[in-house]
Amino acid sequence: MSNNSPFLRQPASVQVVMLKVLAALLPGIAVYIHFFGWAVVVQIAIASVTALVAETVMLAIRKKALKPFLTDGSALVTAWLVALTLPPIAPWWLAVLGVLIAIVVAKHLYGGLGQNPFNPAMVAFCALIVAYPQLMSQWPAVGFTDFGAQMQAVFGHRDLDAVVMATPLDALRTALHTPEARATVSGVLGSHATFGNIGGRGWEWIALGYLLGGLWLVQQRVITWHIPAAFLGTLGLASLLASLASPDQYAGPAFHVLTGGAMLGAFFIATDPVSGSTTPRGKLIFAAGLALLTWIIRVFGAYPDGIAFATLLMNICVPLIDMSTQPAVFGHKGKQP
Amino acid sequence: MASYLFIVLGAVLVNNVVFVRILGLCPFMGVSKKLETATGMGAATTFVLTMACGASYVIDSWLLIPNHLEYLRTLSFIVTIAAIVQLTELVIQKTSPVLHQVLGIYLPLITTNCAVLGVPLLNVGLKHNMVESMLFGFGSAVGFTLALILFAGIRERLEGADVPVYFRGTAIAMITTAIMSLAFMGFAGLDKYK
Amino acid sequence: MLEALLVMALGSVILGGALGYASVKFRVEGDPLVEKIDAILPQTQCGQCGFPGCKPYAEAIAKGEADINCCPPGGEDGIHKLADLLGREFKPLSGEHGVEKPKSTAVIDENVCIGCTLCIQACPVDAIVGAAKQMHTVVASQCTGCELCLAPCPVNCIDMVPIPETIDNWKWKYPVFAVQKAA
Amino acid sequence: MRPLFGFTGGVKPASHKTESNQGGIVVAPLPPVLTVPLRQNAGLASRPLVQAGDRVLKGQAIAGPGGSISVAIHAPTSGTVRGIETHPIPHPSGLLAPCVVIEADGEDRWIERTPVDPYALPVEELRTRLRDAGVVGLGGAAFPSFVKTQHGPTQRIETLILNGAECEPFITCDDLLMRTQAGQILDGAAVLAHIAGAQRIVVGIEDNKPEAVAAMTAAAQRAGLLVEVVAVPTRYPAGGEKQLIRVLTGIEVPFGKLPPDYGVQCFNVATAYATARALLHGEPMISRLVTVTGNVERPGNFEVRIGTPIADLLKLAEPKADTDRNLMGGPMMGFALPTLDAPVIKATNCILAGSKAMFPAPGPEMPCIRCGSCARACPMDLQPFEMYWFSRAKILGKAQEYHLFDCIECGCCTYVCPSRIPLVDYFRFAKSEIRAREKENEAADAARQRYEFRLEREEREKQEKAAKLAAKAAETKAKLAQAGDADDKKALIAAAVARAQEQKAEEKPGVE
Repeated sequence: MSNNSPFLRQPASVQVVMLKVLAALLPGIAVYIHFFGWAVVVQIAIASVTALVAETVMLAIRKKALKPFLTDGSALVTAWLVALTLPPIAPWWLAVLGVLIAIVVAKHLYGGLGQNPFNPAMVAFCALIVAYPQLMSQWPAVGFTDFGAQMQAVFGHRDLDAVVMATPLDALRTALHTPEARATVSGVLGSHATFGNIGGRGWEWIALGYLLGGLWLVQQRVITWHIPAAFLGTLGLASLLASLASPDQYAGPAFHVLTGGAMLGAFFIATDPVSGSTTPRGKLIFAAGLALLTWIIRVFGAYPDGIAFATLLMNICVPLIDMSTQPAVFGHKGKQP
Repeated sequence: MASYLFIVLGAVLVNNVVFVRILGLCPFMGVSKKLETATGMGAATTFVLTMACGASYVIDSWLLIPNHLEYLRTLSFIVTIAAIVQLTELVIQKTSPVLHQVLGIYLPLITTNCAVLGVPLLNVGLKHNMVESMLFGFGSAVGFTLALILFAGIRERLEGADVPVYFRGTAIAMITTAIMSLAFMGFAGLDKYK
Repeated sequence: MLEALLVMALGSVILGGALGYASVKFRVEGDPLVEKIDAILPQTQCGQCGFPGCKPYAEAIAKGEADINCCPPGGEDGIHKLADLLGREFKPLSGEHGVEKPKSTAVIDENVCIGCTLCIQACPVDAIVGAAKQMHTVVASQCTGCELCLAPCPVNCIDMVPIPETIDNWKWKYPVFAVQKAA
Repeated sequence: MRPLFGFTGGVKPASHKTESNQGGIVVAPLPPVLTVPLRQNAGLASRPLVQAGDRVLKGQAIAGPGGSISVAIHAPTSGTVRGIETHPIPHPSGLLAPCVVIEADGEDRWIERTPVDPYALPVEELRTRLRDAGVVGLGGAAFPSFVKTQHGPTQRIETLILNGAECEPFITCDDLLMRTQAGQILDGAAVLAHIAGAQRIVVGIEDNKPEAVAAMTAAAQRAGLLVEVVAVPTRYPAGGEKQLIRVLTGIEVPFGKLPPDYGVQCFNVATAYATARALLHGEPMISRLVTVTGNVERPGNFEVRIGTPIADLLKLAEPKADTDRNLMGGPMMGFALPTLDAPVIKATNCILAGSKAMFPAPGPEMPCIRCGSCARACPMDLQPFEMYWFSRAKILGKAQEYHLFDCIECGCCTYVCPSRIPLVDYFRFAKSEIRAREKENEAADAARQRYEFRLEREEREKQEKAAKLAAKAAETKAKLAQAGDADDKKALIAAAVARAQEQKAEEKPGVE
């Protein structure tokens, strides 16, 4: 403890910040469970336990104090984000591997909390989807909540082909990328029994759950409005313009904003202050770039969702963005009365 | 016109020399500690690589192919590139001595930067014409510069990070490169989309 | 085969010509880098690096003849700065040139001094005043602490005294990183 | 009504003013021994004028200005000078510094006081009097006031701002002074405005001091002065010079510039009061108002002589048993006193007793998560977390690029940090390290010049010597050739003598 001024401190802590983030995730998780069953909770549990074990081991190896870091909640936030981006019926070791990559490689090798230039959960997601594209895109059908069957998929070897299907984003991309299919957006999204027209039936409710939690975080001043607003705005604008130009080829803003990881990304992933931009203007640029890349990768790329890659790509740009968007310092703003 | 754009964009992002083709790692690791030097190195490489691609195309299609001397390709490319690098070095030494000192061993290293030899050879393989060759060279070099500058930005910040002792310096730089490479895989498929 | 030789020869001649022209056109005189290195060196002129003064050491570094870790008065800090300027890796101070010591100034014991002027001749920055057969004094503000005056003194009347901490040169200390200790 | 401009950032800690501003001003008793440090003002230390054994009268100068930015220091009472001794002074380092120690004779006899009519004297004369009366800024920095009334050819002082904001929690000495001495403060301010050539006086007072605002407004109306008394919103650090100027005028004075560059100058209310005492009453600055508060039974404001041991002052307020530290200044910018042996100096505005309960130890310091709370709280619009990142890693150049030196060390960033990082500590460390290095660089430059000069001189001497020898040799040769055999020997001997003399002369070193 320092014996220098200031001697007064506001009661605030990293722990409170992290716990608020976890709490804000709950509404989205609840809806997620409603549509995809309790396997979601199992995945979160696997990830959380792995994260805490990995964090403990790494802290011990690095000879850091255990208590303040284990209780700060940052490892849990990472674990939950990894778990929420995995398919609920992914095998257990996928979650374990993902969390290990996130905690050990993306976080602790860079010095632990606060030092990682890349979002750990997104590093994990990208590594997994590159290594196990098949497993990472096996989502159960919306409404398939048979816990026993899910657990067999997670812990056993039961093939769930019968109930597995692509996410709306994935289905749309695959159809549109196959010229022979002559698919149209309305054809794919409208014809499919389980998909609604907004974000894919079920998905839009999960997105609204995350939106609710996210808005609470803004209200609690844990995050600022800049990143979610710029992200959702840019994503909406890009998809709107494209869908206006060619409604058959490009899905509209409602679909893009409410499907996949868009809402989770806007409020919980892109707003990670450690790996994201920190200046007000930088946040806007960061989020806008993130949204644009997400849309490009979703529409033209080879992967089902673009959030994770876009996040890493923008993480790479953060030092330069921050450097070039430093706010003017008191007295250096140019105009004086 | 659009196809030219695709060549450049493809070379910059989708098939980034450093992150996807894994070429030119030596200067990438060596000259990325400071933003300023990274920019300088990038500029020098861009110049050399664009020139090298043009010159290689000329030599290949006007000298080697008509005379059925394709087996001299690698040799003659190396000679050409070496000369261009030497020229660049002389110019930089005159115009920016500090940059010259900083780039030090790396400037001659552009000669052996596998990217600078690799890209002209890729050009031959891809059957690019003169304009395409130079655009491809330029795009690859811009991709290299981009990689270098972004990497330097991260490294400048990492300098203040509490990285575990055994991972300081090159080790963490390698890991960072890996993650950046992972991120660039997100661009996969973009160049095939027509 | 002949064609191949011709092609390569032609290429060499053209490129060689271009290089020759450029080397004349872009000839560089002098080396501004030496100035930049010299500006980092502490200017004690102590010669611990093995060169007669800071400038010669700077020249040697610029030419690549000397390493950047041979200057004990400059300390780790100086090496960091040199490494930064030259884009080289930092390396710890090489032991053979001496160790980093607290900043000191020379003080002449005026009761013992015999006024031989040897130290005056040794001082590289003329920081010692006095005349023959009269006792000498070190001008503390100008003394660089190079210790070059110690050896020539026939009566060993010069001591290196560390500069004491006063209100004027007191510095705020680096805050202790409390988290390292078990909390 | 003057439009207010506000400033970004800032924090609102609990003000704790009522503890100490309820009672009146208590005059502290005369201690038997007073220790008056020779360094009390920003700039250069004062030069002592007395020796051990000298008898001095109250208000007699015991030290004169030690340079252009320095003021005189006066005996706080009559008595005998015990000597100039090194003694602890109130400084975060806890180092000793030279002080004039006076043993009071108890008579407390004034030197002859000469009040002046400031409007009848030339301005230069007033400045000199201000300097010789030892008037320095009483807000905390103790910068010589007479210097602040001057301005360079490209500068001007139109508006004189009187700082009565007193934004630090706990401190109420300015509040009390404004309530009780509003008239004197405004008289002093008018004199300062006259010296500085200012046309307007604006008084800024935080709106949590309604009594002070009322007293000052009433006094301004009574005196018929062109003074605007403005209540500014209460938000720390509204009383920072730069912040108050911004709030009242909208002008931002950047680092490296001074208020007169923008037509304003800022004085503390207590400084204005001291000016009035010095010029209108002929009383040099020998005492000041000090708030003693915090973990004490009887908090309040005391009129204390400079040189009074802080321990004596603290006793008047009866510190509680669990007091574990004593601060000089407020809880945001003050520092822990290494020892209570140190005396009250001109910069002492508050002695704040603290306990574990009052200032609980913050939780363990965690790594920065770049949440940006500090940037939002920073009244200077800095990015403290970036400055911290590089200061912590001792990459000082980078820290400086993020405007480290614009930091006013107000402590807002540390106050809000959820990772409980002592950010200001890192900034203070980085600043003093950079300053030390700059000094070293200057010394190195000087050494280089002297070394080069020496090399040049040695070279020149060598050449001169060679030239002389050559000339001698030529001369001798010529003589030999001319004189023939007869004078040969003579010439040779003469030449040898000359050479010997030459060498003798050569042996004499270059004398400084």
